[in-house]
Amino acid sequence: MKEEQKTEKKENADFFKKVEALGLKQAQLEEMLYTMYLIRRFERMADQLYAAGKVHGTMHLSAGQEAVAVGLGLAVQDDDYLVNHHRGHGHFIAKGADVNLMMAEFLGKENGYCRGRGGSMHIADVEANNLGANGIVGGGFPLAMGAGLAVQMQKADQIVLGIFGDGSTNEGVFHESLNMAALWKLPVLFICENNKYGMSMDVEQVIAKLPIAQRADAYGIPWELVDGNDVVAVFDVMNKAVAHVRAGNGPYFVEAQTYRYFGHSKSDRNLYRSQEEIAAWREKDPIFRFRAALREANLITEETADELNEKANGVIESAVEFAENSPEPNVNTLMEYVYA
Amino acid sequence: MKEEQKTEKKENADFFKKVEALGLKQAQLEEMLYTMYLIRRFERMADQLYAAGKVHGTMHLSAGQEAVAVGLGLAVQDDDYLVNHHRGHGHFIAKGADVNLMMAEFLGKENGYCRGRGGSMHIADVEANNLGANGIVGGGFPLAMGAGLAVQMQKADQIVLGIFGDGSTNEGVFHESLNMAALWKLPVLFICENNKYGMSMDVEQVIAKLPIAQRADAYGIPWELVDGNDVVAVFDVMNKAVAHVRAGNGPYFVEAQTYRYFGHSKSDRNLYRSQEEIAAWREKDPIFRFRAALREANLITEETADELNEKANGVIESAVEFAENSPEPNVNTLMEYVYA
Amino acid sequence: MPEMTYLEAIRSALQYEMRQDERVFIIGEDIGVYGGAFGATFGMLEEFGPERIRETPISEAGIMGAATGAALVGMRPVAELMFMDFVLLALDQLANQAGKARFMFGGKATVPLVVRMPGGSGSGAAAQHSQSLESILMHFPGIKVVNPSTAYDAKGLLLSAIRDPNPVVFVEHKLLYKTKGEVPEEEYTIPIGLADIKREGRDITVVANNIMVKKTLAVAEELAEEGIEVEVVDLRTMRPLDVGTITSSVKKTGRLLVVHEACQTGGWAGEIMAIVSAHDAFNYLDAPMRRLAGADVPIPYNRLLERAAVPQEEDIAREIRAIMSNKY
Amino acid sequence: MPEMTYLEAIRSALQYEMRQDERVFIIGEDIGVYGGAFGATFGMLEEFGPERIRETPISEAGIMGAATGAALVGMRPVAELMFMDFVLLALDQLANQAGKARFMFGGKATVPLVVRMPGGSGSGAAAQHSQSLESILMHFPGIKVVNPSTAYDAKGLLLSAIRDPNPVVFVEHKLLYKTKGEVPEEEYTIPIGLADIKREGRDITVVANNIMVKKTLAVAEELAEEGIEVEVVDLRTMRPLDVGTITSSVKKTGRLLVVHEACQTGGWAGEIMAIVSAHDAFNYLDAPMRRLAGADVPIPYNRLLERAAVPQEEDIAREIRAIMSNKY
Ligand SMILES: Cc1ncc(C[n+]2csc(CCOP(=O)(O)OP(=O)(O)O)c2C)c(N)n1
Ligand SMILES: Cc1ncc(C[n+]2csc(CCOP(=O)(O)OP(=O)(O)O)c2C)c(N)n1
Ligand SMILES: [Mg+2]
Ligand SMILES: [Mg+2]
Repeated sequence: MKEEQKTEKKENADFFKKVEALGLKQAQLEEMLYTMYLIRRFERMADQLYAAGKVHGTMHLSAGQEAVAVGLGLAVQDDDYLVNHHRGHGHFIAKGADVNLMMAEFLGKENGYCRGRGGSMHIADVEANNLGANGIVGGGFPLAMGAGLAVQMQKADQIVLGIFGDGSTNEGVFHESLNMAALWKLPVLFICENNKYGMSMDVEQVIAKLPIAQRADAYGIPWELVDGNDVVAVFDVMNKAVAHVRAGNGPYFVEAQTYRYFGHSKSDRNLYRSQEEIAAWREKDPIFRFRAALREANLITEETADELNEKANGVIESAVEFAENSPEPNVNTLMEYVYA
Repeated sequence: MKEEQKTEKKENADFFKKVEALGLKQAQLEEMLYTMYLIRRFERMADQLYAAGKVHGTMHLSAGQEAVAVGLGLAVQDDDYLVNHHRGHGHFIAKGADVNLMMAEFLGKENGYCRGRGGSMHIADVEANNLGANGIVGGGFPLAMGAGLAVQMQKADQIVLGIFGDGSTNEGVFHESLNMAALWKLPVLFICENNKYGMSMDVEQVIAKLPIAQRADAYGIPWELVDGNDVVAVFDVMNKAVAHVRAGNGPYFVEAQTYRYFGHSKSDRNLYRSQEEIAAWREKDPIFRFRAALREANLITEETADELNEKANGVIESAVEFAENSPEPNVNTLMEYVYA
Repeated sequence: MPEMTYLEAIRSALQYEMRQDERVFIIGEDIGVYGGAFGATFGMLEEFGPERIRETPISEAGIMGAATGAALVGMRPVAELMFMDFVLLALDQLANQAGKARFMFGGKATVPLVVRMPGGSGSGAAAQHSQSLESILMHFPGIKVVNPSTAYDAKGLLLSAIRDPNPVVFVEHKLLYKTKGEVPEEEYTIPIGLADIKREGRDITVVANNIMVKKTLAVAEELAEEGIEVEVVDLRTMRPLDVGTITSSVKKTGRLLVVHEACQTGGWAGEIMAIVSAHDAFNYLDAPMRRLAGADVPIPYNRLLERAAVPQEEDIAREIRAIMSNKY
Repeated sequence: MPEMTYLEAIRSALQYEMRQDERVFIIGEDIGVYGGAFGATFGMLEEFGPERIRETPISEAGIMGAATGAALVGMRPVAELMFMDFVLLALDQLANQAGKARFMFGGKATVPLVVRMPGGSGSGAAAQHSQSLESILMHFPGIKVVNPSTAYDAKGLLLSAIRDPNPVVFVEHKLLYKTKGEVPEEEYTIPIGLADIKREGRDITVVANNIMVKKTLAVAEELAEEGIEVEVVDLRTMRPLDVGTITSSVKKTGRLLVVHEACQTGGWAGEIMAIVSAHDAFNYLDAPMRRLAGADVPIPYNRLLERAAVPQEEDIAREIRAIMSNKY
């Protein structure tokens, strides 16, 4: 056997063992792959709709980062609270949001999650404990902390998932919120999606000391790094982190290292990073990797994998149809929903 | 020899050696004692003037914390920049401010440092590179950082002294400013005067992980703790810190642990701390300790020490006279000094 | 009816509502043993404990965001900012988050919170502890702004504010804390959005808020002796404004003076004038509308300058006399 | 004279001043290779290097404070906030620190800084990226607020702003960036505090700022055909306001409409009315003063709602016709 083949075999065996140890069933694995496809399809479609002039406004796509959302989504309860940031489509989808209503919101329609008022950057579903995405970088830190305070006072068993990017950790509220969360042992899981850039600024250029997660030390909050392009590793780490938080031990901080493929937003000329860098990350594509691992471990067939991808495709296409056929908000309702 | 006496002898010898090693001359030592008296006298007088109804407004007295101001004052250049916080009388005096003009400002007079517009909480002397005290807790962090940026761009050899309390380190700008200062290696010496309380809140109650100074780690900023009631120790640590910063190595963080005797401000009922605690700290009084150490090491006579105290007393009394004889601002000048 | 200070009335409302609604809690700096910088929560720690009298680090944005997050999850937080000036540290959380969440989320979120803050000058606290910033807070949709001038109004409005399903800014004035008035022990509410005619008069309408109501009432007594009958409209709520009461009063008197302590430029006096201009009250004006406002300076420390920087009784009297005699 | 876009005019001023004054530097997020979210500093990194095109972490309060601290020490920073909405994160540093330092320190400090920020809706960026907040910024003493509507004014005012010894807020509008006009290559300045009559007219004065000037000018052409001659006063500076130009124009036309995109309640239209009321221009009014302002809602994402939330040309035309025909 050639050396390469041996390593591969070993990796496959490892993958199999790991998946087994984590108690992940076949159906779950397929669901994970499917959800990653669904997110990727959503993001690609969003990009196309934008290019086709059907979307007015900005958006922040998470293609390349799907493993974080999906690994997390599987590790949490349906009724855990989610405080999201601007690059949030993936987390919503992974936590079970209806892509029809998301797509309708993306197109600004009346039956979108926010009746077309919020758009891509503010998708929320408060009834489902999805407390919304935020257009203010870092704006979610104190909200997540405050939600955690409420949950603690209510003696509920939910936890709060606070999701944010590398760049956001330079906002002052990061510091204020982590300090309070630690002081009061609030049930908040802080999840840093480090995709290497905050818009165009490389983490090395804006964060005095790396890894970002070590900042949690300053508050005595335990932290962990994880390969954000390895969905099983993400699930594993999130599982432990969630258990820690749910058990009442206070906050936990996970940094998932990943990468986004699309530009930061519509105005991005992509001048701050090289094509080589993007290509290198594409080699580590989370969906491709997971699918390959499942294949090698004989946990899925090519046919099933293709079917999942196709299914995702279909769901997104019908979401677009749903959204396009949805009504625009009535202009006469402009003044509604400002006050309760 | 009794055990106690031995320890004392040993301490005296240590003190002597330390003072020598630091190159502190007799005159400097006397100056240090004198300045500590001067600050103490200023603060006591401020309290008396307030009690006598001669001051309208609030103030924050630093009696008990004199060693930090004086140890720092001796370690810096006259033209280093000072960004102060609300409890700032001591630092100004130690850096050579004119107590007449300070007292006039305290009484709101036209020839006070700020023409009576600023008062106790906003004393500044921009010409002397004293960039002012701040009424916003933490408000000085980014100002100190920005001043450091200017100095660096101007390739000047000054450094910036940013002074602040324990409680202020919970403001978001603390985090933002330390990160930027570290990233850009700015010549800023961060000095945390930890007097155990932020108004009424004990550091243990509001800071998730102690010591405060360890927060500097998160940015890769070197830090050190010092007994803030030991003026020689403060001088020693500040000396090193100043050298580090002035040499272009970037920021440095010193936490001096000390205690304030008076209430936080005029509205303080002192319910959050015990008389025993105050008494215990009075045992460690920085002036008393320094004077005793000088005496034991035969570096000063009782007479000289008393004279310095008397001299300080006299200077403060004449400052009050100066201030009381100073004119009030002309009400017709109300609209002046808003714009340049 | 017992007499209470404005400060006690506030405490009484907080106590009442915390006793009957478990979701209500207070969050802020030094609100426990210290009782808050002005003593509003003094003694409450003992009754309600540290969970519900939640003392925080010095982190105003964090406090505001914590309240907002907790409100989104079903609590009814009452945040305290020690001085109104510090709202500038928390304004993103207040205006961009708390104030906009409901709208951005299509009317599906509710943010029932109160944020109390003392404003105003007169205590010698200088430029960063003396501002009156209600004019800027009332500019943000999604937020209500309440502003009582008496102990009675303070209690009734605070109870309404806590029960309101929206973010409500509750503005107090340092110099009113010790003023006294009759205040029922029991529960009562004053609706948010209703102005109150604190004194009827036929000659001129003075629209004022918080401490300026008190000053204007004193002046009105004095002027009554000269035969000038001043109608004093206490706005009580800055947002939503009570357009009806304002315009009816102006229609009745034909003259308008707006008095506020907030700095003149960009202050809310203009809003009142814009409202009058937009209604037929404008056609009833017998004289140009006037305003008397804080000078366009940061509040000075010196007490003479401080006093000169905001309207005093003699200024109000002078201004009213000028309008009445067409000498402005 | 070459044609330039508004965006290029801004860049041209920045380049000019950085070439001739070493103390000037730019500080903000993504202003280097990216060139800023809207491209204002695009290409400048190459000429001026990373010291003077100082890219920062995402820390708006830190940026504002860094600029203030540097200004106190003799530099002339030009800070960029990526969106005007984010000024709410930096307002303590802007209003409580930069704006008050000089006064608090008895006139002995100087804070020469500029902070640029694009406001306004129309780009589908929704509630937290579309606000027009000049009304609140102009309320703070110690700060100047500038607000150009054309490429020409943008360059001339930005040069003045950088040279001004005070903190100057420089408000841009996203939808103006691509508008073009003739702009001299060479240096010229436009004084801060002077309004500009962009179109003379005898019938009605419209006071407007930034993008509303453009919209009003279009409407004025249309109405001229109906025989209505609109005088368009472009404020250009929001603080200090050019009282003389405003009041003279109202005296001439006898009618006033104020148009702004900022939310109506607490918006600056009231300030203009208060000024007119305080001057004898009030006595020349032939009709009540009116305002047309942004609706009191957060800016919606949906493009129809977004459009409906702020004054459009048809709204301006309708309002002017109503005033002219006494039907309001
Ligand atoms: C307070 C604030 N500052 C700046 C921006 C502009 N902005 C939007 S996203 C972004 C980058 C955020 O980086 P990061 O937190 O790493 O998230 P990512 O976009 O990489 O997912 C910036 C600067 C903003 N929306 N809010
Ligand atoms: C932003 C802000 N929040 C709160 C206050 C009220 N306040 C003034 S001093 C102080 C305590 C500050 O504690 P610390 O930083 O430890 O300084 P110390 O007073 O102990 O010297 C507080 C809460 C303020 N002035 N500014
Ligand atoms: Mg990122
Ligand atoms: Mg302290």
